[in-house]
Amino acid sequence: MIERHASVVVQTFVRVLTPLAQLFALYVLAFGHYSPGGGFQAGVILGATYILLALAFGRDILDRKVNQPVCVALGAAGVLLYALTGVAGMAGGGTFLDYSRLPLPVTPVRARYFGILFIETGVTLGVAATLIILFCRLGEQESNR
Amino acid sequence: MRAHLPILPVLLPLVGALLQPLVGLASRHAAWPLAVATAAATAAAGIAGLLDVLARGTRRYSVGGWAPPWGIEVVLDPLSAFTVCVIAVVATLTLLAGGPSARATYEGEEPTYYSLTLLLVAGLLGMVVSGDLFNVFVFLEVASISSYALVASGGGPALAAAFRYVVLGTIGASFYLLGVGCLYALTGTLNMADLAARLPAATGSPLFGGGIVFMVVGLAVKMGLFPLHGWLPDAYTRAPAPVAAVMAPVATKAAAYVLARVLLYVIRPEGLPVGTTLAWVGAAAIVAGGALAATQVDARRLLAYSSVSQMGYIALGLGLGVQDALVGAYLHILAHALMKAALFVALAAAVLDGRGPTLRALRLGSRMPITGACAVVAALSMIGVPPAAGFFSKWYLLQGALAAGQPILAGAILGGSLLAVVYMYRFTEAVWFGEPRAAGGPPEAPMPLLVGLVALAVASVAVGLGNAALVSNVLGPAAAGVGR
Amino acid sequence: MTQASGLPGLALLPSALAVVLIVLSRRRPAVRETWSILAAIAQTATVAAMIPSALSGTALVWSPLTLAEGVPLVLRADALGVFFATVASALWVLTTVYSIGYTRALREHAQTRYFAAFALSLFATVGLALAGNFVTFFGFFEILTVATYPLVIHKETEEAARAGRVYLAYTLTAGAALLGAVAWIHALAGRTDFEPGGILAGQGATPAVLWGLFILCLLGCGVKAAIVPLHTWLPMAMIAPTPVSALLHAVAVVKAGVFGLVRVAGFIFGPQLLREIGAAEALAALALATILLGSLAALVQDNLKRLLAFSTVSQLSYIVLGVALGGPDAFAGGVLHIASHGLLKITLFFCAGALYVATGVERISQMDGIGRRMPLTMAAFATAAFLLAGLPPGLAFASKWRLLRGAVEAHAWLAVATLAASTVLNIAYFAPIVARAFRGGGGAPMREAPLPMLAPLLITAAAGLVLGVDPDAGARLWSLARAVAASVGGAR
Amino acid sequence: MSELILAGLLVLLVLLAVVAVRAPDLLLAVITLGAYGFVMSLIWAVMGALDVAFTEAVVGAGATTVLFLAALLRTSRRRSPAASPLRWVALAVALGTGGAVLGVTSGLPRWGDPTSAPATHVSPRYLVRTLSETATPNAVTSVLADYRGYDTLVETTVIFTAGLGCWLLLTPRRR
Amino acid sequence: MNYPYWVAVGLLMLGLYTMIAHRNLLKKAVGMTIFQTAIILFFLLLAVKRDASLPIVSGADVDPARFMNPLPHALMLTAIVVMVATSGVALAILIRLYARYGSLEEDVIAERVASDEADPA
Repeated sequence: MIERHASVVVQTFVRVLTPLAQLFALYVLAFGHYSPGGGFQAGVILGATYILLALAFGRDILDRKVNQPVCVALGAAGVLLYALTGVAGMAGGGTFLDYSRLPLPVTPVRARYFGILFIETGVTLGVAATLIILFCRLGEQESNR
Repeated sequence: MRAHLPILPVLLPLVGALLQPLVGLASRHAAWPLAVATAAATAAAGIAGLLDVLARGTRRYSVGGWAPPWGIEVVLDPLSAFTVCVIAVVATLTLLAGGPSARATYEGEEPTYYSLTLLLVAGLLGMVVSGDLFNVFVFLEVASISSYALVASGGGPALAAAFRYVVLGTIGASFYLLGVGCLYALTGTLNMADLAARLPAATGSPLFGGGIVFMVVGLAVKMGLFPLHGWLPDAYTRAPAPVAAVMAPVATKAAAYVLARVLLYVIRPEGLPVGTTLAWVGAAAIVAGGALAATQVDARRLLAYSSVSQMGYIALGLGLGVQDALVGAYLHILAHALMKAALFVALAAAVLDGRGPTLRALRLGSRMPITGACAVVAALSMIGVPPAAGFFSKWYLLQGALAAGQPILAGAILGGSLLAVVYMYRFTEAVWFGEPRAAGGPPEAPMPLLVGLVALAVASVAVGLGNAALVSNVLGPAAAGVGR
Repeated sequence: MTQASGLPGLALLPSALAVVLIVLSRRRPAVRETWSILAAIAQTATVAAMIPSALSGTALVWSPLTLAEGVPLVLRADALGVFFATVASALWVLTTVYSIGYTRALREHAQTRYFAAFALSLFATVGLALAGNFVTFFGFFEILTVATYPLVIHKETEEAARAGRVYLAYTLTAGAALLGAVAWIHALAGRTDFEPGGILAGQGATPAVLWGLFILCLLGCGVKAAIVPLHTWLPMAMIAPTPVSALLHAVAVVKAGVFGLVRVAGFIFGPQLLREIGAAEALAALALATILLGSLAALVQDNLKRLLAFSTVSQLSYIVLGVALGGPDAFAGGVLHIASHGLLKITLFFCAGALYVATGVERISQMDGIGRRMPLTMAAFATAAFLLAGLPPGLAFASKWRLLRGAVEAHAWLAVATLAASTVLNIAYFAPIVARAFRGGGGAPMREAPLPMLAPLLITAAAGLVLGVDPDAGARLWSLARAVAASVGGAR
Repeated sequence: MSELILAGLLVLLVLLAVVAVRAPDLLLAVITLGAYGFVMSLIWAVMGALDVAFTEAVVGAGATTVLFLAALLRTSRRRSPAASPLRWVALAVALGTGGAVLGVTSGLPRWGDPTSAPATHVSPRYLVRTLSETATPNAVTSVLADYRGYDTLVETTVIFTAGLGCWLLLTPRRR
Repeated sequence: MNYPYWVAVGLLMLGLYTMIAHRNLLKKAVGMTIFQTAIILFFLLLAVKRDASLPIVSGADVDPARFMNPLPHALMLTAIVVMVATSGVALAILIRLYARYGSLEEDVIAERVASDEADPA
């Protein structure tokens, strides 16, 4: 549906913008503790960068860059990371998702800080992968039935 | 592990569902065994949880180590533990039995399919064990979204049904959320126990009435309670056979459970005619659903409308709210799950055998005697012939209705089983004396399907014979003390 | 008094086992039929073993499990239960032998389903005979309904399917009504035990409620008991194979309905209460109407089995009448008539089946001179017919005579008149058949039905005579019947 | 001041919503919907819900719009003008619900009341203790990721479920 | 002064009406989004405290009254995600409906479905 965009300006712009946006996503993820934002928003931005690519270079670039089954698996892995962080809390003798019991060499409160970081990472991964999948599937040109 | 029994019924299917795509990368054939194993483990955890609760009393589990009401707590008491067992066990059997037809339907996509079904199960179980109103909403959405997709995966007409399901389902969920919002605005808490403690002081406010009404309406949509059942018949009729077999028995039960939990254990709407209304709506559902089912020519639609009728029994019992009626409603959650699962699995067998959903084309009996026999057992349970489970749930409901001085509602219960006679008779007659089937194909349904089906049929008789133990140990205590 | 014992449970075991064994040995007919016969004999023996205790007034009780909270499953071998169980299972032995001859002669299809359903029906019949409370009774009552359905539609023709539909529609609707009654009784009295003299008296239920209950029970049992106007399913069900009509529609099913009415009248309401609310009179009136209408309808039938069906309709109401009158004699007579009608009517059905198998004759108009070709069968037919009409020294005479005395004691002159009239009508519809059978048709070669069919019908006919002379011979049926009446204490 | 801005934005919001619903051209409708989401996020920002505003901006205004556009490009922009027979029912339902909610809102605490139940019962702990208990200054993050981390796990699951669902629906299946 | 709630109610009604009354499925989806955002708005309005600031605290002894209520914010973050997820699935279904039946109009699809069920492809 999205044709390869002619303008070179746009393409170079996107080429520059994409890594920056991805960097910004990491920032949003990491600083969710202090400022608004967090894993979810970061994931959306990360996913959006791919959408940008597709807008600029045509969506077949996704087919080249993205292995969709793996992408689905990555999404699952993201959520799994979240869940397993919780299980790790159980292993540490706490209840499910009790980050203070994470087997980390830090104080419980600090451990919670890191726990949040872990799960936010999981969220980012899950959301980004899911968005990419969504876009790949929704963007599919010919409908096969 | 004992300490974590309350959370396991949610955790296991969730992790299992997430593993599916990863394992799927390696092998597609692992999906079904993995799914069945996951469900079985969940069922085992659920049963262990029930036994633990019976032995040591209610278990409250604060997720994340945060005490309620600040954190979210997961509660395993006789009622929730029982419902967990119902959903997990029936899901295990239907996943096992549905395997062959799932392979036929989702050639190559099994990991995705089983991931979604396990997410559905996780969502339902999460609703059941949760002790937090908003948390219930989120799990409700997991269950709903996976069911939307599963129904839609039937393609063609199923898509239209699924879209309707999405629209109505969203309305239902949003109404529930709105109700939660009202109660939150009134009390500032979302934890059920805390809410139950703080509400009595605030029953005067319009937020109280509003909260109840919105929640009840939302949940009524989700449990397919007449006249808000609009999404159900098309969804169950057009969903792929394996999906219907997994969904139909349990999907509406979790919503019914939440309704019971909220109305009877959390808000106790004294002074408001909620219970009475619910009981009469239930009676209407019994009759209307039964009458509609009696006129269907499509076997799946017939079963779908019978679900509308049977959910009416549960609503009736919850509405009456007296001990026996509640016991009847809870027992009917189990009885109906078992028999409806058996019937939809039998239909799946027919579809596998290339025989149509219309009653005329259904004939299984001569070709698949065991499948046919199991279908008959389930049908008898649906009608309420002793000693099948379906009889005893109706028996308790009758006792409840009479004890509550509602002979008319008792009449509705009996009328409902008369209608069940009509539609289940048409179904059974079709199973045994439909027009002769086309030759060729397997002589009997595939082994896994048979195993699951027989287990379901046997269970619906065994539960009937053993109901006294169940009632005196689990359901009675669960119902005690909440009766109005 | 009662005494705990596993015997009542044991009485159910043979038929239950038989169902399984028959299905398992479906490939080998001989084995399959052996199981049937063995089960029937074992069941009869077990039931007979309980007669002495029942006579001595101690009921053996077996209560293995709780059905629902506050509702135990109770099997209780009291006089009435043993009486009915004896009749049913003893006749099952003969019917099984007869069935084997019948099904083989006609090469019936689906014989496994046939024999399995048959065994299940007997399981249910004995079960409801020995049921110690109304819930248990209801359970077996419904099982009986379901188990007999495959037999009704056995032919799998469109007509059979229609008959089956009507049959289920009637009986399951009745089942719902009965369930309502049972649940209501349990809600009222907190229990549903069958107790001589009833449990409803003094529960503070208003007459209106009692009437409501009574009507529900009447609907519930009246359908199987084929009380006019609830009888229409019975003639239609005659589409079933003759042995089925013989045992089930002459003994098991319809008697289960009547038996239920006896239980309701004598052990739930109690004759006292029934009279107080005036339900007894209503029941009696209904019974009288049924007796007359049944006989009149029988007069105009040409199909032999339909005639027998209508005669059944009328004869059943003798029993109902006895219960309604409620005096000791009437009650005992009514109960005894369960046996006499069962024994004689089954003989008549056996004969009808024998005629059909040997000559394909189903209609009376085809029976000219058939007596020459099948003298034994027709002799048995004649005997049974006239004994059933009530001519001495037959078993039916014994029971009807007590009924008559009961009616006289109760000054129920209308009943007396009706009994007399119906005897005349009975003769009026049986005599022509017999006359036809032995008129003309000379020279035809004698060709009886196969022995497995001939023997049972001769035995039952003979038994009808013997028991007529001494109703207390063998199974001591008369003493049992009297014990029942005494325990119920039909006061006047 | 912010009071006025808020009022203005709310008015704008309603206008956009009406346009999105009424627009005969679906493309216009979808784009207006995006604008609606954006204004909504501004409103929430003004109301001090910056996290939600942020999310609504990237998701509500961003992702949703992209999804809608993608869908639109694969379907059709046109819609038949004919009115639905259900519209009176719909009107009744909408009015009924609206009336009910309005009636209920009369019981709400005065808007912005710092002494209302929600403001005083459970939530204060999150603000007071978030630093000491989770070393996370942003109370929203600590509630989202820790105090109610269970919800967020499920929320992520929801997104994944939706992705999986679309995958199942839109992947050509060879039968 | 509760007027913001009235806006929420208005949007709720508008969305609900659209979901039921409009025959075009995409419009239904639009209505659905508006309907859900209205409820989210309702919740967030509950979080507001007069003259309070963002719920990002610093240092000790925090006075809750000076910060917005973070709980509804967290809840509604979840709700927004749920909303998007629902629209995503709805749109996927819608796309396949169009691919199969060549229309987004409810009634058109309905009759084509009917003919479909008469003789399943």
